[in-house]
Amino acid sequence: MQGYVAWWILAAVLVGTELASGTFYLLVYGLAAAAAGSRYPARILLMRRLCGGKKRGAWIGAQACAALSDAVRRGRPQTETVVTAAGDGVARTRNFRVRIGTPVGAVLKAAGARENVRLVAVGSSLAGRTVTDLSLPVTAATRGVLALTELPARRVFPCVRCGRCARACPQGILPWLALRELESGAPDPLRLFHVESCVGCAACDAVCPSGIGLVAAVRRAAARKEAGFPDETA
Amino acid sequence: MRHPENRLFLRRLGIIFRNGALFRNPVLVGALGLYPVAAAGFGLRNAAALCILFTLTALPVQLLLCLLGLVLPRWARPAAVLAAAAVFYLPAARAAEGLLPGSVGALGMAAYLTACNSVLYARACRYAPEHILPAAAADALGYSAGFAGVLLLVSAARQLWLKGGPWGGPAGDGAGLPFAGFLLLGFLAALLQGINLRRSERYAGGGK
Amino acid sequence: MFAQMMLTALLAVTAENLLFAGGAGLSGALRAARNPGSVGWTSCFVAFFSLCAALAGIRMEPYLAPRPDAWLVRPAALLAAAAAAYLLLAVPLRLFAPRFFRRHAREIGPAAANTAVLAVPCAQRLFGFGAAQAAGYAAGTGAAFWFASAVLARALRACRNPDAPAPFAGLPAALIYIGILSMAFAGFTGAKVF
Amino acid sequence: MRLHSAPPPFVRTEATAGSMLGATAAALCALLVPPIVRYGARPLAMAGASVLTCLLCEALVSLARSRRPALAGASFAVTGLSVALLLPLNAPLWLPCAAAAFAVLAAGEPFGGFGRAPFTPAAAGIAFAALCWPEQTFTYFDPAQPYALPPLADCAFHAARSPAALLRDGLKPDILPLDLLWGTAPGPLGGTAALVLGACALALFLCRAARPETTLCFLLAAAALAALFPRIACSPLTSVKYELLSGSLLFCAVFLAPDPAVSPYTAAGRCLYGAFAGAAAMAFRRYGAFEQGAPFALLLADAVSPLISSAVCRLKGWEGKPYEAS
Repeated sequence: MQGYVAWWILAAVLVGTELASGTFYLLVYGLAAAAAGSRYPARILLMRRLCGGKKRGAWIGAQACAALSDAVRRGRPQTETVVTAAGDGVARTRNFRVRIGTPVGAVLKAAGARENVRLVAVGSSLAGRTVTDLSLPVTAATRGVLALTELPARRVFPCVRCGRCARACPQGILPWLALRELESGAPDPLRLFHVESCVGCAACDAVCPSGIGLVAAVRRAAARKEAGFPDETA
Repeated sequence: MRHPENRLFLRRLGIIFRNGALFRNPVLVGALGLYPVAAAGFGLRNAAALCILFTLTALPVQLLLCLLGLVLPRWARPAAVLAAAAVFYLPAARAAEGLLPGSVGALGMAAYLTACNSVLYARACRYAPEHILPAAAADALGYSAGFAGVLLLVSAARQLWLKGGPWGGPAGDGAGLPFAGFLLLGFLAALLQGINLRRSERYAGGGK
Repeated sequence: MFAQMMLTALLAVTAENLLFAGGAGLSGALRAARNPGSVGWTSCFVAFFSLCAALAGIRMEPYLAPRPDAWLVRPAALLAAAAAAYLLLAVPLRLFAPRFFRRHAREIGPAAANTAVLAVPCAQRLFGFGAAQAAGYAAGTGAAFWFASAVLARALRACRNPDAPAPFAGLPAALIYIGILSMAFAGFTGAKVF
Repeated sequence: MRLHSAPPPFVRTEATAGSMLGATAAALCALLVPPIVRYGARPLAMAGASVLTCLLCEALVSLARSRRPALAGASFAVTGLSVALLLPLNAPLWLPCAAAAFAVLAAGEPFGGFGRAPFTPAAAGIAFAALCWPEQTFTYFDPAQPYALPPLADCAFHAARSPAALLRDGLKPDILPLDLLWGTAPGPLGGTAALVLGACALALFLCRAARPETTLCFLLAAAALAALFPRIACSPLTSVKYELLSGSLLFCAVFLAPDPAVSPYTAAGRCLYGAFAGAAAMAFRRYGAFEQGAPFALLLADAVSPLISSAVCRLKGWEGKPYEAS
């Protein structure tokens, strides 16, 4: 009995880490499983498709599901994870089943990393983080390693009002509106539409032709909105 | 007069004058009295007539409001300013006509509108009644000088532009239109704002 | 008559837009734009005082026109009329609606002395408007004032963006904005304002 | 291997503001080709002078502000080419230079340059030229007669009345519609070849460098007004044909109206903006002082654009929502 409790705790931890990162998800819905589709951010769109926007479901990623199954059926802890090595810094985009704790550098080496790699990122290509030390280990939550030979150019233009950020946002936020209000110097909290529901997927950042850091702007706007009117706080 | 208190007093008056004339210029910083500069300031003769008209109306109105300051309730001040401008406009227009014959008639609507414009109104309503007479006089002279300076600068530039510039290029017909006045005012205001920013930086640096 | 009024109002708002083409009253509009909450009432006051000024102009003209020194007396008479109009509005408001008056005292005064208001009688004399047309023109001036303030309120926000050079940020850029906008209105009127 | 750190995202969309500007500049260059084939090097000299002036002005401003020149944006090329293409080919060379300098120094940089200017800089430059030097801006040479137009010097020419000027006087232009399509009618350099303009517009829309709704609504509003209130005694269709194909209306609709920096944020707002600009252009043609109304109309529409934006925001319910803790 105690063993089962431990596995359930492990499963919960895995689900939690899945929530924080990863690209492919299966939504356990009764006994059914569904494919997430290719549009980013997959899990939020999947949730919306299956739950109709109501917050009644939860999701478990494919890997977490497999690990959970292994844990419950065979009583085996998760010691391995599948990592995708991608980017123009590796010879070919490949998936590797590696032991948890393997250095990131070893994964890259196996994928045929080029000499002129200048940036290595762990996690999603939109919301991951860079690593400068290749001896860092792969964790159970690591899904992808990205190696790039060129730094992402970040030439920032002012907003060109294309509206792509609003179309990309899975939460229906209008990042341009938040940015415009912030840039006006005196943002009106009531004009910061829906910013508090940002999930930080960075889809707006990726599609912005002006290279504006919209996620940061939306987060600042959310903080501003939470603080309310200056008169209220004063 | 050599008493240190007097010197300090005079210095303060000088600062009031200087602020009105330059650093807190009513047109370039306060965005007041835009109409005469934009619409009528396209020739030096026009500008000179407007300056005389403005100074000779503004000074007595300001002094009168300063004297009435404590007697007059706050809500009645606008009416007093308008009525005083109506009275003092008559000698001012006569004087301008005497100095530059035919100029006031040529100004047309601008003469009407200079008699009581927003510079005069704002200063006479808000500043004069709450300050002593010498300060009010220094302020009136200061903003009159500021207004006149901007008006003359803009007018000189536009007159030159109308004639095709100093190098005798093609005449720019548009310089007589208000938009040229606004554009020149914008650039002058930017210059002044730049100077003011530089000054405040220097003061901030000196205070440390 | 109503059609005449509306047509003249439209004339005041569009082609003869005193505010942008001529620049009259822009100081007031800029002031109102800085405080967007007051725009509506200020426009109403401007319309009221424009009406008063226009009617005063119509009334005074028969006495002023034959005088040889009409060029001298007309502005003074007009200013006196503006003072009277201010009292006409301020005294009853102060007596019967003191709270309203206290809240809007800062807008009524500048509206009475606004150059757009004082320019209305000139326009009325120039075009030979009757009373109905003058009323339409006054309403149009109020609407134009509201429109100008609404445009300028947003222009001021645009002029204070993070990329603008510091010496231009704020008022100088707004003045250039007004200059370019008055170029557009000059496209209607050509090389003349009236 | 030396690794750097950078903030996410690590992948971005291919289309950047710079590439959109580049596509627009390329389309404007394509418009220069027919005049170059027909009249030699003068169109090139005009465009070059105007673009160089823009470049020089931007460089000067960058120097004065002691920042890196923002030249990669190619906005200077778009402004310079638009200004040159809206002026007659026979205009003295200083005219595009003056208009371009005004566009950059007065309409662009005081507000922060590309993406921040509240008015389309090229439209402001042309309006400035029209107001200051109407004679030079609206005198066109007769393309029907063979002239040698020197590339750099002022040219002597036989002036012809453009279709827009004839329409303004209530006369029916005696010009074959085919001439209007191919650009052999008197008019601004880039505004006459309607076919090339249409092709450029299509290319820009297809490669998503510009959005079609502004242009379409602009043209629809202008066409509707032309059909309902024709200026010359003719059938509505003829009126629409002449109004749309004459002067700078088509050029402004295709290249200046969709300027992303000034148009409203939403598609509905852009439609309103385009329709307003189109209607204003026709109003300027009918009641205005000059034969070209579109640049003035665009300035007016630019001023109204923020009002349209906020009206749309209010109608869509994007304002007034309080904080909802999730």
